[in-house]
Amino acid sequence: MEITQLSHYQQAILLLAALIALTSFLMLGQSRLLRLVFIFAVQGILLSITTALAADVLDSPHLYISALLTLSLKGIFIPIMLQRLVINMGLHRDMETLRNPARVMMAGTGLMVFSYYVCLPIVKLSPLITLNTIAISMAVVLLGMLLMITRRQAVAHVVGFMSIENGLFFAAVVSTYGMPMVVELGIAFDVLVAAVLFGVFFFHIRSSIDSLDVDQLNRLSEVEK
Amino acid sequence: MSLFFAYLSVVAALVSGLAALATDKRSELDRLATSLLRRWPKLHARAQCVFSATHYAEYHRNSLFILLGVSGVSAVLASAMALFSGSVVTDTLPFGLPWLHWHIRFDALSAFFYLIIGLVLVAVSLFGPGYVREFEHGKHSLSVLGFFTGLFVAGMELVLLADDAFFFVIAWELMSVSSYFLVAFQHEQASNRRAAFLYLLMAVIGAISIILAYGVLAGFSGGLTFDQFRSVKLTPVWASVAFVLALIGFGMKAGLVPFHAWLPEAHPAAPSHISALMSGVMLKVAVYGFIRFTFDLLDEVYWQWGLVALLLGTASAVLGILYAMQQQNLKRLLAYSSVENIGIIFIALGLALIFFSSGQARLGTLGIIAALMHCLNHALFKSLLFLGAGAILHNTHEQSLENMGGLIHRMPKLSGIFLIGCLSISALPPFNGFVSEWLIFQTALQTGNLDSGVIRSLIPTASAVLALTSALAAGCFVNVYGVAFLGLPRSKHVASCHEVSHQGMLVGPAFLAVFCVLFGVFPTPLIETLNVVTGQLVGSTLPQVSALGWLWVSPVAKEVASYSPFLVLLGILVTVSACYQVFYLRSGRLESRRADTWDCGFGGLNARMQYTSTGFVMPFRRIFQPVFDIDERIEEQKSGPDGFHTQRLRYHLHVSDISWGYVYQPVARSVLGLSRWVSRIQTGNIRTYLAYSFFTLLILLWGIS
Amino acid sequence: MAWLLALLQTLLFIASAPILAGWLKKVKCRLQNRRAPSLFQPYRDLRKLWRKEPVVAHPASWIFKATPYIVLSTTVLTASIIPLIAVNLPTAKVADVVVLIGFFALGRFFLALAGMDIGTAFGGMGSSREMMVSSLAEPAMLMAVFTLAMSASTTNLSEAMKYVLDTGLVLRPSFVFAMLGLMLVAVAETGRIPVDNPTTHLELTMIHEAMILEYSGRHLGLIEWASQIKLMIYGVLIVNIFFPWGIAQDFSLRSLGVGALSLGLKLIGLTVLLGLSEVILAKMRVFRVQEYLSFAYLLTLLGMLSHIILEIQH
Amino acid sequence: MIAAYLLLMVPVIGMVVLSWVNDSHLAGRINTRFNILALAASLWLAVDVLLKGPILSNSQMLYIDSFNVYLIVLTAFVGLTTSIFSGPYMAHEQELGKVGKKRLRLYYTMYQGFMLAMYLVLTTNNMGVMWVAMEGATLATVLLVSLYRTPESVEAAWKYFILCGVGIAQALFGTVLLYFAAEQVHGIQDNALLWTVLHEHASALNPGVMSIAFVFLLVGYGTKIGLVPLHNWLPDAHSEGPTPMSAILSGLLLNDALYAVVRCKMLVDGSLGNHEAGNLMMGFGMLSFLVAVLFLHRQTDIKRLFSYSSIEHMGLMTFAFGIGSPWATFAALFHMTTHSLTKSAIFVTVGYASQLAKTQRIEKIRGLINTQPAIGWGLLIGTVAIAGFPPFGVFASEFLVLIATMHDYPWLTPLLLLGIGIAFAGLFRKIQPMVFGDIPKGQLPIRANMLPVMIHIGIVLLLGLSIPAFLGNWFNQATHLISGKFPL
Repeated sequence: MEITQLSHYQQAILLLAALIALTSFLMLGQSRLLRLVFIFAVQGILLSITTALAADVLDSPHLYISALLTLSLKGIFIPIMLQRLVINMGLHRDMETLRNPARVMMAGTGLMVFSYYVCLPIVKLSPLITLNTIAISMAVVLLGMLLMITRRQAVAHVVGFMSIENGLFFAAVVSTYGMPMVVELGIAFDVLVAAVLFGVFFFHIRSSIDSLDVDQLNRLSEVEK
Repeated sequence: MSLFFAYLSVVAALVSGLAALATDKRSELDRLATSLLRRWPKLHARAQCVFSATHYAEYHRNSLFILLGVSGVSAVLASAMALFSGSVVTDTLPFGLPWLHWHIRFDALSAFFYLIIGLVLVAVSLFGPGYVREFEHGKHSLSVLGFFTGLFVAGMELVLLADDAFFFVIAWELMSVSSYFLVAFQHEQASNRRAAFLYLLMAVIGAISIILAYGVLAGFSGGLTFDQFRSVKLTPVWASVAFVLALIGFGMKAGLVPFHAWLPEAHPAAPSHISALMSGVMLKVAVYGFIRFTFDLLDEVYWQWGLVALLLGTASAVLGILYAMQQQNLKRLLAYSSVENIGIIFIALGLALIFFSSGQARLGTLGIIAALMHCLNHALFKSLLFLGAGAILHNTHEQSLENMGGLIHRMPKLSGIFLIGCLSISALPPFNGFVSEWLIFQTALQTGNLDSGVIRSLIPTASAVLALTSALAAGCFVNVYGVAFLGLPRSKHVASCHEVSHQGMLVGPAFLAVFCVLFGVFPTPLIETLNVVTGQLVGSTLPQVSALGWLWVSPVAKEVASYSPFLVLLGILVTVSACYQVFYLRSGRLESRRADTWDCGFGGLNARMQYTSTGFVMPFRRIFQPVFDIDERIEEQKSGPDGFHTQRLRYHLHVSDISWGYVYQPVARSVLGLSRWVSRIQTGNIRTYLAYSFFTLLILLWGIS
Repeated sequence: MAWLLALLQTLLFIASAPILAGWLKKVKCRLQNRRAPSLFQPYRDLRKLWRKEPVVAHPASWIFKATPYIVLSTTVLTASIIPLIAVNLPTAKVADVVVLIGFFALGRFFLALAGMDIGTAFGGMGSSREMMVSSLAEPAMLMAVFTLAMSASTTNLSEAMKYVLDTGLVLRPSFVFAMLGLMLVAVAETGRIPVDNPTTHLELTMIHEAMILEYSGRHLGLIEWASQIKLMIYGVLIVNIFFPWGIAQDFSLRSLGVGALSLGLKLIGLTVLLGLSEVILAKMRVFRVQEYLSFAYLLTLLGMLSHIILEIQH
Repeated sequence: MIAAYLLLMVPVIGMVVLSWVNDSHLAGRINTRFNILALAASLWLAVDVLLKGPILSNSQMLYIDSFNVYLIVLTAFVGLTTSIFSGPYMAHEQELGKVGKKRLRLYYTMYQGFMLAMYLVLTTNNMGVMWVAMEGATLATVLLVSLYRTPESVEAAWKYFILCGVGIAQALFGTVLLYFAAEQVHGIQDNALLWTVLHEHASALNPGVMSIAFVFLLVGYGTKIGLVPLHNWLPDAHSEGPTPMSAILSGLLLNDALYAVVRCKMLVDGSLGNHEAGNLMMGFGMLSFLVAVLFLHRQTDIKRLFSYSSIEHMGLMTFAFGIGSPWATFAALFHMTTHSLTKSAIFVTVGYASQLAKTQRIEKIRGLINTQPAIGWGLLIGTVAIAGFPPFGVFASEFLVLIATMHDYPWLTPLLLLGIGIAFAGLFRKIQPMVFGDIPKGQLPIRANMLPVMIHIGIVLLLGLSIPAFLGNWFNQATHLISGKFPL
């Protein structure tokens, strides 16, 4: 069923899905931590908007609560906490020189194509156009992992982890019109606790190896010395 | 009824094990006894003296070995009843998996091996108390030794009773684990620890291949009990796979050549009475497992199997005795000679397999009977020799032949018994070793009836090697007896030692020696009982055995071959007494005069001028040189300005087993190399770990779409 | 009656053994153009030794004193088993050829122990070398027995001889090889020249003599007698198995006489052959005995293979 | 059904109470009391299931059947015995100054939090709640790994957190796809995530979606089980955290992750019909078994050695569940019980051994039997049990796995033969010098409560000899549930 026959709301959802995919792409290319956190905040806000839109399209009331939850949690609270952390850790000035941004970008596009290829059988399942947003959500998840693999900064890892959570939440909202309420709350609670723990860990890592560079964490290796 | 005694022997062994745990619990037992027996004053006093500090150790030690003795006696009774009645008793115990309880089966074959366990156990229980006193004030508590001995004996007996794969392997590995703890009993020496580790490693690999062999049968029969295995028909390919796995599994435990390296390490490490049990009985339980698998569970045998068993047996026999000769440590020598005797047993089994596969049922039965008889004989004289070695170790604290000598004057009774052991193991006529070896030769001599020319030419060569082995065995044990017991003592300890004080340490080996002579002189009754075993196992017997009366043995037929050990013994005794009469009594009773030995006039003969055991076996080392891994060097320490005169000459000789170089080290190196290569994936960098999980996901997704 | 005849035959056997030794001595001296002692000199030596007082070394144990009796009795028992002049005697059923090898092994075992009992280098060296020679000789001997057993399908000596008698004069390559092999083994086992020199007392060369160096008096007499009987046993074995013609099949006086006569002639011929070989050959170095005996084994192996390949119809 | 709710409430109250208790000795005892209550509740629940068969709570949130009832009792029991061990152990650690009072409080609260997560995973019927509980378990233990604040423990905790976080995220994506596939089926609209409902309509679920979902779930929960390509966090987390934590981590968490994967496999098998899910699990299982076995030879730290042994055993269990034949499934269920009992007992003895020798390095721990026979013999018997020697239970399951593999996939058996042999060699080569030999100077026996070890080894010995009737038919029913046939 072509995009043209869709109602405006569904078209809006597709647009927002594309925007979310764009934000995870942008995150791949960022070298400054502060901007990375900012883009993550934008992604959170976009996600909450899509949840709100989906709520009134499918008129399921509990989606409004989860939209609000996502906005407050992933849109505002976590980005601010990360920002304050980066600033008082003094990391906002140093620039992480990405080794080969071009290759990472190409890998990102390859991932996008791959996840679409994988989700093909799902999409053909039913005429619902919104289904191919599942491919987008899988792409966001895989891009989040790629971000964690390519960056050396611990904060970047946290942001990558959170963007994976966003991708999952997006998939839940889009494909199944929201998980049951109990599960929503549970996931939100877990993400919150994870964020708090990340903060705690930054101080521990800082005190143990006085830098947040992940590659220096390799005392526990068994390779033949 | 026979099953009752079988259970009694297992329970007695377990109780002796548990009783051993009470070695250092004297005070609690004392309090318990006094409180319980308050009302009967007589018993009360008795308990007082039993649990008193001085006597407790003695009573406790004796009670352990009395329980083992009870287990041995009831084992002998059980086997006697089962063999004479020829009945098969089956039962199930409420242990094991919910749908597969432990199945028990006590038939003639298990009964025969029960007889072996029983006899050796009685001897060990007589020998034990005297020998174990030495360990009391040692570092290792007696409770560990007693507990695991009880478990070890119970494990062996349960293996013989098992009638389903699950219970068999449980009992099998119970036997291996408990003997591991016994080998590692004196674990302060690093060599004992290494021996124990190698022993358990080989036991594990052996057990797994046995499980897989049963797995093949279970795969096709759907169940795990031996009755289901017996009814299943296997294709030749699968039957051969099962046979090879069983040969590897049981061969590894029995000590066939490629897998024998653990045996000479483990047996000397264990206390002597345990090495007697291990060498005499545990190896036979492995042979029992092999016989049960090939002749009972597999319905059809092929001649290729027989050939493999024959070749492995011959290799084990000749290599075993060649390595035995090169050992200085007495217990290592006896362990290697066990490898030789196991080789001989597998030669007999190989012949039996070949004859069965070509339809000669009677000759096959002769082969099995020869193998079973050699199992019994070897159990008897090998335990006798190990107990003898233990007695020597107990009195002189010497294990190496280089420091022994002249023991015949200081320990006359023990040397007499040891001599009977040496004579039987060298397969000399009136003794039991000769009868089983003679039967094996008779089986080999019947190759005329086979059709394929190749086997007909291979079997004589194998039996020629067997003849070489028995001659080498005679040479080896002349060396052992000559160096250890005869001539002049080579060290202070040996010179000052005295006869074995504890009576039990003489009665035990003497008990075995009596049986060695008894089965040597009257083998026919034994072969008749073996007929019962083969009748149940393969359905055919040897009718002609006592054709010439019960004094004679004529395995195949009256005119083919016959041998009457009793008449041979009678002939020797008559001639000896005749010579004694004629040359001593009639010719003036000339007493022999004692004088100095002939020393070519130089004078001053001392112990160092005697032939040591290394010297004695030097010709064999030079002749069979490629078989050994010899490291022979002469270190010369020069002195003086330009190194003219030599300060000191040191001759260094070390003969080691080639199987270490060709079999064991390569395997160990490859495993360590592989693990070093694999450990590269644990790099320690979190981003590589994330990459692993990322690519696993991608590959799987790509795989399923 | 048969048992009495068997006893008589044994007595005849052990009585005539010294004569054979004497005859061998005479042949060797004649070949080396020396004056030979009389045929009955061995008897005089034995009687002298039997009456002398044995001297025993201090460290010697009861084994040293018991060994002469055991060695002699095993040898006498072996002699009683081998059909000398008549076949199917009752004693023949008591043991077969393999048991025969066992008897030799028993005698040798005790002799080697006695050698080591004194605790001097000679005894140890003699026992060690004796054991080496015997362990290399036994496979060859057994292979010869095998060849015999495969064709006669029995290991009982009298049955084998009856089989060879019944089948008449048949030229079997396997029997030829077996006989040659058995001859070489016989020389090694009885300690004759190429392998060991019975007359020498040179420390480094003697094998059999080294073990009985310490013996004296009646012990030495018994052992000398036993070795003479052993020499005759090997002679009789070779002669009666491969050329049994003339041996008595029933117990009539005439056939026994013919049997004794034919045996005497054959033994004389064989002893001449042995004397000739001893004069020609010199004693080999100890570690050359290994090639000698493996050659003997090769011969008997060829015998067995030729039996399988040539003599059996497939 | 009250027992189930009680079971869940006890840890919650425990967490609240323990967060207020300051004195560490008292906290230890209270922790043990709570675990005793939890064990009582689980036994009561077990009796209910024994009498009335599978129980589905009226709000369909909790579902207890023959598969998870014995796991619940096992979790409660191991939790109790480990808490008995952890009381004196942590007090001793506090005396050594390695842990402060505040962190002990955190330790005990998180202990109860972890137990709550475990019970929730086992009892819940809703796949989403199961995911949340699994994530909760990770969060609870991450702080415990870095309790000692050494650089290594912080690094181990960080890796544990990130790797498991990413893994669990993939599992969530799998659950979402599961939910999506369930929604397609018109029959189930509102309660699409309930396992019982999904199990009934398994054949109606779309195979394409289900296979993708299973891949995500297997990789997600596989990270928690420690299957090889995803196992890297496990050795670090086990060796750096406090010993009681590694005992319950390897005893319970791995079991529950495998439980979750098997629940998903049942659904996928229903919908796909072919053996694809089984093949995947067999592949992962065999790979982790062989690789972990090779790692054993190179370990220098005693706790890392036993964590690799856990990976090896989990690999064997995944392989057995992958085969799917009744024998293999029965073996895997039985192996879960015996492995967690033996492994937690071993970790307890290892904890005491490392305290005795004041180090975790293998070459520095010597002569345990001579110094303190209880610890020495405990460690030796434990290693003999975990290496799979008969009188102990682990042997029975390894035996059945070998027989089942020979029955269905004979060409795999040489690999198993090699693996078990190398595993035994690696384990014993390290343990034997530690246990035997003379006492190094200055090594004094310590106050050690070996009761938990004796109970565990005793139970494993009893299980090895004869499996009690009620447990036997639970296993049979669970095997029937999973593989469709009874193991006769």
